[in-house]
This record gives sequence, C-alpha cells and structure tokens, in this order.
Amino acid sequence: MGRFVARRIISLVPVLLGISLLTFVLIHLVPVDPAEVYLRLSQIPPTDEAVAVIRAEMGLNKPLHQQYFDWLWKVVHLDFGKSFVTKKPVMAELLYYFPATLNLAAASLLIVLLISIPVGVFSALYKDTAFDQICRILAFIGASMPSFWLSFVLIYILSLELNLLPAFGRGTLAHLVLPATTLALGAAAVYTRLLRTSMLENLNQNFVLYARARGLKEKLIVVRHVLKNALIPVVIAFGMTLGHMLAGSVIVENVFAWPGVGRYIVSSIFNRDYPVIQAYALFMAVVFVLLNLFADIICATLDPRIRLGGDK
Amino acid sequence: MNEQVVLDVKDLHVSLPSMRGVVGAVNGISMQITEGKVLGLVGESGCGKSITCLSLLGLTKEEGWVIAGVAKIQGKNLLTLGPEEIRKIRGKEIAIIMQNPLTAFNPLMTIEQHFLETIGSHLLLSKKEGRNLAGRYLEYTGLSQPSKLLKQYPFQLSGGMIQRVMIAIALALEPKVLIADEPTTSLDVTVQRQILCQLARLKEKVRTGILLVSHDLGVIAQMADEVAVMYCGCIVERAPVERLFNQPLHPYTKALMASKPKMQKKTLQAIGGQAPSLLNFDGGCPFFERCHEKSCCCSHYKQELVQYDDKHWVGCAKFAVKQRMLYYEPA
Amino acid sequence: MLQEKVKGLYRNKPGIISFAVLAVIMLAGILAPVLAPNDPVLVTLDNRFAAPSTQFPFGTDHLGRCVLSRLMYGAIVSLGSALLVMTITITISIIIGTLSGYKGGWVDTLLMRMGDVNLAFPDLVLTLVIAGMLGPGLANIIIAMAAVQWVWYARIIRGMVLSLKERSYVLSAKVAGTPGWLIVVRHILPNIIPHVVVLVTINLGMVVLHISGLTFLGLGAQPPTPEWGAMLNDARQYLRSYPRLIMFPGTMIMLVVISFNLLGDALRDVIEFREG
Amino acid sequence: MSLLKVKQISKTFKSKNFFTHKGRVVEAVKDISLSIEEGMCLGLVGESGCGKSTLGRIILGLEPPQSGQVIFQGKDFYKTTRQEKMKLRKDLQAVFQDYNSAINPKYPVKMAISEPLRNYLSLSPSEEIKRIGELLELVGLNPQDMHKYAYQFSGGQLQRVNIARALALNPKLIVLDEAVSSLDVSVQAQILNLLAELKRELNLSYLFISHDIEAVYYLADAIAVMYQGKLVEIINDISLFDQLVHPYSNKLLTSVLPSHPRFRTDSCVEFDELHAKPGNANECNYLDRCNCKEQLCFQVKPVLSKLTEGHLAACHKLKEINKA
Repeated sequence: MGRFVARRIISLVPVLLGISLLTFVLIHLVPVDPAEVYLRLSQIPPTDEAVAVIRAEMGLNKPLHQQYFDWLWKVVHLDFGKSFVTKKPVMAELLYYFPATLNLAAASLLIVLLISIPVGVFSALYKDTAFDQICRILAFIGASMPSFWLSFVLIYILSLELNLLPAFGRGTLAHLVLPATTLALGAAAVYTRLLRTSMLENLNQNFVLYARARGLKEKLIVVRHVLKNALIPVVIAFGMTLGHMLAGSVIVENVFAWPGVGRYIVSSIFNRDYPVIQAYALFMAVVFVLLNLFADIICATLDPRIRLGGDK
Repeated sequence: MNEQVVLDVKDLHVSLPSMRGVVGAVNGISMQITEGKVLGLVGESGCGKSITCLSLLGLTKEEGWVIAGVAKIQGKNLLTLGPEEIRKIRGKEIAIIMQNPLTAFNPLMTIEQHFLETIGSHLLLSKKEGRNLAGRYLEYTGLSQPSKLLKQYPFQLSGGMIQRVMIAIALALEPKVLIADEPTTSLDVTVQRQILCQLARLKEKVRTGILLVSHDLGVIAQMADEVAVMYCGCIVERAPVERLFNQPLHPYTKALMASKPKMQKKTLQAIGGQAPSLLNFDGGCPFFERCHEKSCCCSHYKQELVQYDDKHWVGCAKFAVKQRMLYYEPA
Repeated sequence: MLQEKVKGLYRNKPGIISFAVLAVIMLAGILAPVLAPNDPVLVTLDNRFAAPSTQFPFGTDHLGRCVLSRLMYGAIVSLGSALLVMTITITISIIIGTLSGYKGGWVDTLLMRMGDVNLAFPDLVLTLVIAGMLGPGLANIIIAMAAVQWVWYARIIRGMVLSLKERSYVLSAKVAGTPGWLIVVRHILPNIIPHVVVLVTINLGMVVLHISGLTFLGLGAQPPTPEWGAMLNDARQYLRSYPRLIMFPGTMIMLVVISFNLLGDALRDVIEFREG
Repeated sequence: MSLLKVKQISKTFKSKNFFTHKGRVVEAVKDISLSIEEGMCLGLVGESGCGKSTLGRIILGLEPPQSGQVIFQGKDFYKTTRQEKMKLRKDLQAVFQDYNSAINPKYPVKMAISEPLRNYLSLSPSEEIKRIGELLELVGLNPQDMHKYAYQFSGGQLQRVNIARALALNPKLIVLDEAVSSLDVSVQAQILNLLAELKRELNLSYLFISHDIEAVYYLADAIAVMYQGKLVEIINDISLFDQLVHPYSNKLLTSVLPSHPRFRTDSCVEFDELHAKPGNANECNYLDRCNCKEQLCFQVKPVLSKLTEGHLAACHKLKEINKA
C-alpha cells in the first residue's frame, strides 16, 4: 500500500510540471500587455516610459524560459505575486476566500452522497418499478437543470415566497442550505445514474451468478458482491466531482453572494487581475489533482488488483 | 446393484421470450443422476445445456421464463421450491463448477472469503473450522500450500488453480449432486487433463453424483459413466458410455462422433447445415433438416425417447417405428 | 441495416419528440428575423415590464424589450455557438485522435501528455481561466471551450481507434493489401462516427449549459445581444416582482438540454443496438 | 527453395500495467526459425499465451519483429521496398479466429471479398461480381449470399466467407490463426474438410496455428511445438507423430483426451501449469514443469538441434539419447 501511494505521488510530478507550464503559457495568451493593465488598474496613465518601467519590474523583458523558471521558483515558494487591484499577495487572498468555497463544496458533497447512494442502490435493485422510473426521470431532469436557474427557482420559492431560508450571504447553517442544495442536485442526479448503471452491470456479472449458485443469501450478495464492486467507479468519479464542485461553485457563489473563491475569481476576471487568474488556475489544478490522488487511494484499499498490481 | 438416484429430472421444459416469439430452449428432457456416477451431457453450443444446469439450480427465474417439469432431489421438487428453500439447496445439495472460473470469483475478495461465505451460508461453523475445511479440500484438489493460497486474490491465480479452487468449494459441503458446466473448456489442454483426473478422484472420495456438461466428446469419453446427447433442447440418445461409443444409434450422435478429428488423416464426416432456430419449437424431429437417414415418416415424428434395449434410449423415428412393428434389426 | 436503424429511431418516441423540439427551436432562431414580432434590442422605456399582450406575447423586460423576440433571436446565439464549439472540437479531435490511435508515435505521446495535464483541471476552471485571460466575449468563450474540450474527445476517439485496430476485419484489410489511409476511411471512421455522434449529442446539452452559464456570469455574449444566459442575468434583480422574466429563458435552456440528452440516449439505443 | 523461411525471429512487448504504471517486458517470441515448403501445411501448436499468434502476425507482416528475418518467396519481407511488399502480400493471406469481427459489419460481404481484388486487380464491376460469386461457390456458399451482411450468417458460414476472401488473390500461403477453434465440432469438421480440399486442389500452403492437436494432426503435414515463445520441437513428417520426444510435446500428447472410453487412462498427471514468471536467463524455460530435468538444464539453455533428418528438438536429454 505504501509503495502504491509513493508510486502514485511520483507519477504526479510530470503532471504538476505540465500544469505549471500551461498556467504560465496562459498569461501569454493575453492579447494586451499586462503592464498596461497594471498601470490602468493603479490609475496611472500608461505612457510609454511608465509601461517600460513596469515591464522591467515584472521581468517581461527577459527571455521566455527565464521568465518561466523565475516564476516557477517563486511558485514553489508559494509566492504567486501580488494582485493588480489590491496589491496584496495573491496566495493570502486565495487562502482567505478558499474556506468558504470548501465549506460549500463539502456540504454539497454530503448532500450528493445522502441522495445518490440510497437512491442509486434501490433503483437498481428494484429496476423498472415505479420507484425506479420516477427516480430516473428526476435524475434526468436534475442533470439537465442549469444551476443558475435552479438557484433562482429555489430562492423564489423557499426564500421570497415562503420566507424559510436566507437567500444571500454566508453566516448560519441556514445560509448554507440553498447554495449547497443547488450545487448538489445536478451532481446527485449524475451519481444516482452512475451508481444505478454500475450496480446493474455488476448484478449481471458471472461472480454474482456463482454467488447465487453457492446458495448465498441475497442480502449478502447485494452488499458484498454487487455494491462493493459497484462503488469503485463511483469513488473514482467522486474525486473528480469534488473538484468540479469547487469549480462549479463559481456560478452558485455569484448568485447567492457567497464570499468564496468563485466570486473572487469572477471579479478578478473583470478587473483583468492576471496574477489572480493565473494563481487560481494553478491552485485549483493542484487541489483537483490531490483530490484525485485521494480517490485513487480509497480505490486501492477497496480493490486488491490496484493495490497489488494485478493484470487486467 | 444398489444405485441410488440422487437427482431425478422428468420432462423439464424451459422456454423464454424473445423479440420474435417464444424460444423453446429446453424441450422435455428427463435424466437421472446416480450417486457416485457421472452423467455426461454432450451437445453443441446453443443446444440448451447451460440453461438446463441453471434451471436445476433455480437461477433462471427471469421475467417471462417458463419452467415446467419435475426435478426431484431427496423427495423435493426443485422447480417449485420457494426462494429461501432453494437457496438452502444450492451449494449444499447441488453444487456447481462453472465454465469461466476467472470471472466467477469476486475480484475484491480473497479465496478464503469465498470459502467462508459459502460454508457460512449452509453450516454453523467457526471461522477456524471453516478454514480447516477449506484447507483440507484445497489439498484434495492437488493444490499445495493451501494456507498461503487462501490469503490470495483470484487474479493472482492461474486458470487451472482457480478451477481447482472452484472444485474444492463445490465439494467442501459434500453435495449430493455436482453440476460441472464445461469445467475445462477455457483451460489449456494439459491443464484440462489434470483437472478431469482430479475430479474423477474426488468423486470417489465424496460419492457425489456428477452432471458433466461438455461439448467435447473426449471429455465425455474420459469421464462419463452414462451419456445423454442433447440437440436443440432435446435429449436424442441416452446410453452407458461404452455402449454409446460402440454403437451410436441416433444419426446425430453418429455424425457428431464422425466429425471429431481423432488423430488420423481420414476425411471427417461433417454434418451439413446448422442447427435450426428454437423459435416456436413445434415438437417435431429437430435434426430432420440435417439428417442423412431421414425417411418419409420422419416429418410426422414427435420427438421422444424410446427404449431401444435395456439401457439404451434413442429419440429417432427409425427406431420408434421399428419398435412398434416389433421388428428388431441388429446394428 | 440502415433502414432498420432509421426504423428503430422512428419508433423511439422520446427521440422523435426531442428532435422535434430542437428542430422547432432551431427553426425559430433561424427564422427569427421573419417571425419575431418585435426588434429584440429595441429599448422602449415606456413599456418596461409589460404584461403579455398581443403585441408582446411574453411581455417585456426591464428595458421594455420583447421577451419572445429575444428568446427567438437568443436561440440562434445559444444553440449556434454550442454547435460551433462542437464542430471545432470534433474536427480537431477526430483528426488528432485517429492519427494518434492509428499511427502512434510522437502525436500519440504528445496527446496523452496533454491529456494528463488537461484532465488535471476541472473543465470549468480551465474554460473560465482561458476565457478570463482572453477577456469577456462570445467568441472568446467559444475558443476557450473548444480549446479545453478537444483533448478529452481526442483521447476517447484514440481509445476507440485502438480497439478497432485490433479487430480482425482491420487486420484482414491490412493482409489484403489495403493502404493505411483507406483502412481508416473505410473501416475505422465509419465505425467511430456513430459513437461520436451519440457522444456529441449528449454533450451538446452540457455545452449549451456552460455557454449560458458563462454568459450569465457576464463573460460571454455582451449586451445587448439576446442570449438566454444574459437574459437570466438581466432578470435576476427583478426576481421578486417579475419572476416570469426568469422562467422563460430558464425553461428554454432546460428544454434544450433535456432534449439533447434524450436525443443522445435515443441515438445510442439505436446505434449501439446489435453492436454491443 | 522454401516458400517461407523464418530466421531467428524475436519480439518482445513492453506491457504497461494499467494500475501501477510498471513496465514489464514480455518476450512473446524468442529466436524462432522455421520454414514452410510449397503445398505443405505446418501445424503450430502450443498453449494459450505461448506466442504462436504473435509469430503468425509477424509472418503476416502485421507486427515487425525486433530481430530476425521473414523471407517469403526469397525476399525479406521487412526489408524490401513498398511495392515489393505489396507484391508479396498478394501471395500471403490469413484467416483469423474471431469470425464475428472479421467482416466489417457496416458492409455486405461482397465488400470484404472485393477489398483484396480491388487492391491488386483492376476488374470491371461485372468481372468482380463474377469472381466473388466463384469464390463463394468455391467455399460452399451460394453466390447470392454476397449481398448479405455479416450478422445474417452463422459462424461456419462467416468463416467460409473469410476463407473466400483469403483465396481471392490466389495466394500461395494462408496463415490460419486458430481458424477453427471457436466453431462447434460439427461445423469445425466442415471447415477442416474445406481447408484440406482447397489445399489439395489449389496447391496451397498453410501455417495452421492451433491449440487443438487433433485438428492439427488432421490438417498438417509437419508440426512445430511452441512453449513460452520458443520452438521446442519440429518434425517434418506428421506421420512420425509418435516419435515426438521433447517432454513438453509428450505432455501435450498424453493430454489428448480419448476418442473412446476404452482408451481411458486414469494416470493423473500431476498438477503443473505455465507460469509466466521471469526465469533465469540461462536455464531451460521448461524447467519448472519438466519431470526429467538434470543439472545441465539449470545451467545451459538447450537449443533446437537436429535429432534425425527433419526432426529437431530443444532438450539436453535428447542429445544424449541421440549420441548413444
């Protein structure tokens, strides 16, 4: 197990390098000169001299690979530069906003688990019953619902009409309910479908037939042979989902005025605050990669083929 | 002669719905499995061998499937038992060895877990006793170091090893009947021979009756005491093994034997055409189209086994007619 | 064989209905200049928040613009840009995916490594960041989405090519002396394209969602372009007093996404029938 | 001159484990030499995973070997020009095991048969149809069947179509890669008979790859036994079948099941099985299964060497027998 984790971590190194290269290249996609943007945001008229000074300060005159290594060196030391707007270190800002987003994503993940596991399992076991049909239709609609629209519908009904829950801001647990639900419903729909399919697939496996032929009790077969196997693809996907939720919270945070990274990044985009955008990309990628690593480790504990390196 | 019939199947029918009508997968087969003897069920793919096995275990309870007939084990009719009663019989009274051993094991569980859950479903044994039982049977099947093996996962074993594990699991509860559904088809020839020998030895030890299903006449010749030849969901001939190989009566049996390459250069007698569809099976002779020996009366013949002599039954119009005319022709 | 498939599709009710819905919406968008009752961008402040009437069948918005007309013109913006994203994506990924799967070599290595990096980002993050770097605007969103998505498709296509490459009929064609490009055209692409069509149809719904989501954030189509996401964004301030302004564009987006999903499922049932 | 000569071919695969990303080198084919004469059928037997299919693919030009030569009609297949290769290919055809996927399901079978015809001959449409009809008749199918699709055929019929395609260009050598293995016995007999007949009538050569010794015996003139990527024994006259001496060949022979219950043997072969474990580079690769090994077998790898005319085997024991 330890060897598996070590191998997995080592295999991350090239990926992380690739990520850093990509985020570095991103800033050079910018059709305008960052120095000019910096000056405009600092309310200094972008004269040629001023631009030249800032360019020198930012190191934009050095050769590209030199810039990359300088930047990488700083990044390794968690220095992402300073925001053009607030002039504060970007890392500190991101870390300031991140807990709120994490809070939101974790709450949604919990909702997703609570909905999708029982519903997925039972709709697979009672395939084609009324329960299954209804769940499938709901899952279908849930997966097609735009989250920004769903949030307005929820706000309108639960907050404005019924006055049950607060619609905007962060504070009490009640504040969490609407944004977390909005964020969760789409993913819950996807997971219910995924788990259902995975369960049905495993129910048709030869080892389930053999388990029945050995006279095992149906409950044991469902739990030990079907569900455990069915969970593996779901766990792999969960690592990704949490990442997608962190990203997907951009829209939800904007609707619910949730003070997280998502709101911060959108305002930064409008301000063309390039260091923040760049740091955001890198930061999210690293979080995402780590989440996937975590999911892989869980899978390895579940599946001996991964742990022990079997073929096929 | 004190032969005890452990499983008595009478007139088993299985039909299943398909997009274009009802398929008669098994059309009234009868057979007896005797304690300590091997009944070989031989036939080509699609003749209903596997469905027969599964229906005996009550594992064909799918929507639209119709199963009729009687299959008696210890006075109980398997086909009418409730789910919990049949569960108690599966694995305990009737065990099975399947064709694809590698896919039959749950990849997430060790061999030991497979053993223990099977034993635990039928007997009240402690883990330690269960483990001992498992180890003992693994040794019987010729596997060395059973304690190490028990801790391994299915994917760590080779095809031959895992098939032996399957045999050990099947026999550990000393079932009355063992169904071996193409037990060696997916294995290499050298391993196949070993597995068959091992199975024959264990049969003597446990005194179980075996239903050995195979498409390979070689497997049957090596293992069986009695043979039933199956074609299109019907048994077309049934006889003791020596008798069948010496004097096959049904044209299909003869053709099947002639079409198998036998370490000689003689031209093979292939059967022309292919097996008919079992859709809406009408009960006539299923081999009619491909038969070399058909005559005018065949088309009206209703497929059923008639007794040719003491232990030899055949389902062919030729013999049915002769018998009725009290006309006996030495073969 | 083809006939059977067409018949199969014909019998698939959800497929037919969703196709019809999409066709109607698309047609409404294309014919909007002829059919739309009003100018979608004409501001008439006297008519703000007008209730549905014969002149404005769905009423007007906060600037007195005709909601129905905006929805109709918006259809072509939302659906059209989604189709454009997909066209770009699929063209690139079929070429690169096939090349990478069939030929292997450095194209393959490069694609796989790019894929590793691409998969290390949540899709939306990368799109957001590229769009953010390029600046707000519909064209930038389209570029960003295509740039992010093609790698994923290319990798899937590569996988399909790899498995097809081992099929006996491809081997037989090689043995029969058929040149490589002809094998790709004759045996590989025809077997891949149906699956790609299914994939694209299902994911078109997602693309519509993303485009309108990004527009909703203000990164996509800029005002006064009629776009469904933008309409939602405009309407959010008036949620309490005029909830219908939210209902119309939201329902449209959902309708389109559901239709694409249903159509994709229907196509899959039909195409993958008998192929396993 | 032999039609096909294979000289010291080796091929290793680097397999990458999906989960652990650990590379592993599998030696599929090691230093194999053999030859096939015109009008002869060489049977290649061995267990699954022994590399016999890989060898077949190398000979077909589908999988370049790491080292060694494939000399077909006097020309090195992997070294000649493109045009020359095309020309050689015309005389070198194949029939594969999985008849289900051997015909592209998208097209009627006439497309499959016309593919080689169009690549090499410029026939008019009517000539092409005529030729396809002839070919289908040759393999025992109705010429009208050319308009059908793969799924409308049974397994045996599909394999006939595949044979028709392989015959389209009047090849000299056909590689039959487990071509009858997944067919039912009765159908298998039809195909075996057809192959034997075609060989006689058209003076074809076959490389018949199979795990079924009985089928090989029926069709082949010479036999080669393969174990873990190496040839362990070749005998040029299959009627001397009972003279096979390598311990592995013997094991294969004794594993053949009886054709009649009276030939039943109850000698229980002790449990052993091919284990793909990395062996010592110097030892005999059959060592762990061999029941007559000696000191020398651990130290020196036996090479294929001549016992009698047309009979080679790779085993230390046998050389001693021969000397004595």
